[in-house]
Amino acid sequence: MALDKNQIAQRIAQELKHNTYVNLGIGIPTLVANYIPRGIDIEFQSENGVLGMGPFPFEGEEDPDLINAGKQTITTLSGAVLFDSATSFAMIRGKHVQITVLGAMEVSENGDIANWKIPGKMVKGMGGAMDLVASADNIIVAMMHTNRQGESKILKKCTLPITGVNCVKKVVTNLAVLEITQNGFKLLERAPGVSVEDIKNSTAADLIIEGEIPEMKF
Amino acid sequence: MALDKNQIAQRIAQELKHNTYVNLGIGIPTLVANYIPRGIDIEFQSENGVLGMGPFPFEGEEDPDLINAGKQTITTLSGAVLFDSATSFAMIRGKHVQITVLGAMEVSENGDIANWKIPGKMVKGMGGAMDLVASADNIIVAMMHTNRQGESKILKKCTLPITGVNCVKKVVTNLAVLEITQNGFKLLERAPGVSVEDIKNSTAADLIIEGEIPEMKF
Amino acid sequence: MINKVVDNIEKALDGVEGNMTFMVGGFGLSGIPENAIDALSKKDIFGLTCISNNAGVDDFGLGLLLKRKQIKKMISSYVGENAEFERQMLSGELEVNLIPQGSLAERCRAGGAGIPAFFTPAGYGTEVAEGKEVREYNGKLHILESALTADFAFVKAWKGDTAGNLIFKGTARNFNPLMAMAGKITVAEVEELVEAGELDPNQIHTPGIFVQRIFQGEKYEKRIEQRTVRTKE
Amino acid sequence: MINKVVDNIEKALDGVEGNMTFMVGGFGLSGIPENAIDALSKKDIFGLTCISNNAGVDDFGLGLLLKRKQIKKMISSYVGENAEFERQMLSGELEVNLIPQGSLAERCRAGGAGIPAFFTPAGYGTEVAEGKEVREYNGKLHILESALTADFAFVKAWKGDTAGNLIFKGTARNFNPLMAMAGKITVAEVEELVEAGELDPNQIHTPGIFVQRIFQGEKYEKRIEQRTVRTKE
Repeated sequence: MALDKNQIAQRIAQELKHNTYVNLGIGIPTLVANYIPRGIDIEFQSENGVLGMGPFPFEGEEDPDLINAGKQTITTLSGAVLFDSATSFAMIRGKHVQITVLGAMEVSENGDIANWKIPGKMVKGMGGAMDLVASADNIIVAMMHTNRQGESKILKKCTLPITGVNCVKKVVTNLAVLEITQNGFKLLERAPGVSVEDIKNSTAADLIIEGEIPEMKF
Repeated sequence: MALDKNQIAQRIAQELKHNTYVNLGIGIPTLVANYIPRGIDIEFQSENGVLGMGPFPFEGEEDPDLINAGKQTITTLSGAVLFDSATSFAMIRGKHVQITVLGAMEVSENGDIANWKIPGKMVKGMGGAMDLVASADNIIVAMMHTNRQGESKILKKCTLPITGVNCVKKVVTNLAVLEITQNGFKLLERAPGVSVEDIKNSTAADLIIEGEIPEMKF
Repeated sequence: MINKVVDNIEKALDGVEGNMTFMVGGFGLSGIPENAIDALSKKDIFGLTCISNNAGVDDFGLGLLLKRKQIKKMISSYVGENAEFERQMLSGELEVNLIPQGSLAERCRAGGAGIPAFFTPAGYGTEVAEGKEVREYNGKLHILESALTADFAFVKAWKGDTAGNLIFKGTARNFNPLMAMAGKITVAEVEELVEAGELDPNQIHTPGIFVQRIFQGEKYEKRIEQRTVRTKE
Repeated sequence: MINKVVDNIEKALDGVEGNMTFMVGGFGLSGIPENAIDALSKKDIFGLTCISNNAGVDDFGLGLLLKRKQIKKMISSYVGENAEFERQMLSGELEVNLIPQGSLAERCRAGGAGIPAFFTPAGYGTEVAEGKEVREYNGKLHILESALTADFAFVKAWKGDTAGNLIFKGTARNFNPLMAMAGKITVAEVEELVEAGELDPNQIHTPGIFVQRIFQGEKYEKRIEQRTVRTKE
């Protein structure tokens, strides 16, 4: 069965290593914070100027001066620190933030990502996404495998204006875990109960499939 | 009679306008702070990271964590602020510091200055001088008119490695106040009792002399 | 000490004119100069270029200026959450220059720091890079971005003193310190204005040298855009 | 929270080797990482490249490493006040790269901030500009300067917490926050180490993300180079 958004987040949480700084994008990526395994120390950065982000505040304790990049009210944990936007992107551009998890509208087999613009329809702006994808060595995309029209978001080449080139390392969708290799998308894992054939049918790009493809473990 | 170092500083103090930020170099420039007229609000910046510098501390109150760019112990005044070296030079390069007063070994008629190196003999480094002279719109040099060998430091062209080009606006020496114009050094004022002829004799560069040259007033 | 205090909002805005370029601090609605924006939205000045990470919402923040069509051009990184903005942009009434958020921040800092241009990897290979110089460093392609400055920068801090020194709170800091550096005239509004000497000189975020005018804002609504909470178990 | 505390100076210096590039914070003798320098001066590592605004004095600060000829190359802005330094430089034993102080600061920040190069007016027309690209901006000539990074950055703060967050005091801040950003491994020593959560998150100068190791220094001499005082009337 295909994963729901929370399960995608849960699977991505397994990718996060002990003692790393992580930036989570808006949407599914935000949910990743709920699934960090015990014993794994992670600090979450939000590009509007906070490191050491904690959970949402209790009702009545919201502080308008304390939000994340999705403009949601947040809290901070022990050891947190606040800073301006230039310092924030110094952390990002300078590769001090080691992992970025973000959503996408399209990902191509050479690791290009598109997630900021649909010409003539939707232009919200790239926000910090272009800086993030141009910087971190480890960029993981969290998204549904297909769009609302049922079309594959895993493509040979992006059709929308791109956010960054050759940057995505891994994609976790409701159907599969894919790694981006020099030769294109390599299928690493299947969602429980989803067959390789199902994944192939939902994927516009070619898939490298070597040996038995295991199911994701939770 | 030629001015002493304190009088040079005193004359330069007259150049400082109300509500300006000023960087004073090592040596004679440091003395300028002692002669700010009443009613003129000036804030002194030191490029190692302080704005709102005050007088030297009273004996026993020296703080090793509070020094100026000459490594001298200092104090701070009300409204002072401390910052890192990048922020300090952002102030300087960004022209927020409006006036720079510094010493020189040579000044040329096109406003070049040399004050950081004597090849083969002395190399202490430029410190912040190259940033300062490349930045402020108003650069005033405080120096003796001649060197220890009696040679003019006011030249057609610098002989020593330069610190900056086309940057000096005014020179105040023990003999004269000179402005640097498009056509070279213009004599503005004489030290009390020093004749135009005396100044000409001590100056290697040509001087533009228009009309009666007044004595400096203190 | 150089005193930066202006008596009222009118004096704070003295000299603003149509067709000027303004920087406006804040991220979303957090840390925006509410009082300056409100006063600007009541002035008959038009043709403005606004540099601001966001464009407010329909009825708050820069949305107030957009509604009156005072803004000719927006230079921003993210402009969702504003239907009127989207309408003006898609209809071509409003010129929009979208740039990556980190580049926006760095370009403002550069403008204030006398750095006319710098290389960044952000945006390489995208629309953002069109017409920009590309150069390889450390095996990676970078584009050359230029500094931004403004006729006026409007920023908002938590506390400030009469010398113009500013302290920000939480993530309301965001672009404010950088835009403060880059304004030819920087107007800072604060929730609490204190005498020079009352703030710890080690703990100031924006040195007063970057601020030309300071005043205490009359009131702050501090609207929350996305109220998200958890419930106590 | 990611814990950055190391138990002792030996663990703090783990991995340092000859021929590495070190950044060393401080201006003059103010804010220098005294404990790290002392320990490095006792190690048999040679051929070092040191990036530091100054070179210490004959018997303190980086002067200790110079005396043992551990340093092959200095990248600095001002190196007066050190006779042994001058001797080694003039005799050609020591390679010296002198750069303007503001460019040094900005190049360290750039190295930490992923900005590989930037334009600055400082040094145009001088020896410093030799071989560097020149470009005109706003009617003024600028030179292209590149980022600096280091294998290790040694910095010194007043207070720090277990998450690596640092607060500096007075002008002892200077280059420390910038070098902290630019070290592949940044080792911070502090006068007082506290638990994470004890420092106000709004008042931290160097976020812990820039610091890989932190320890409380055993003792600080904090030598004054130019004791200048006035007398009470």
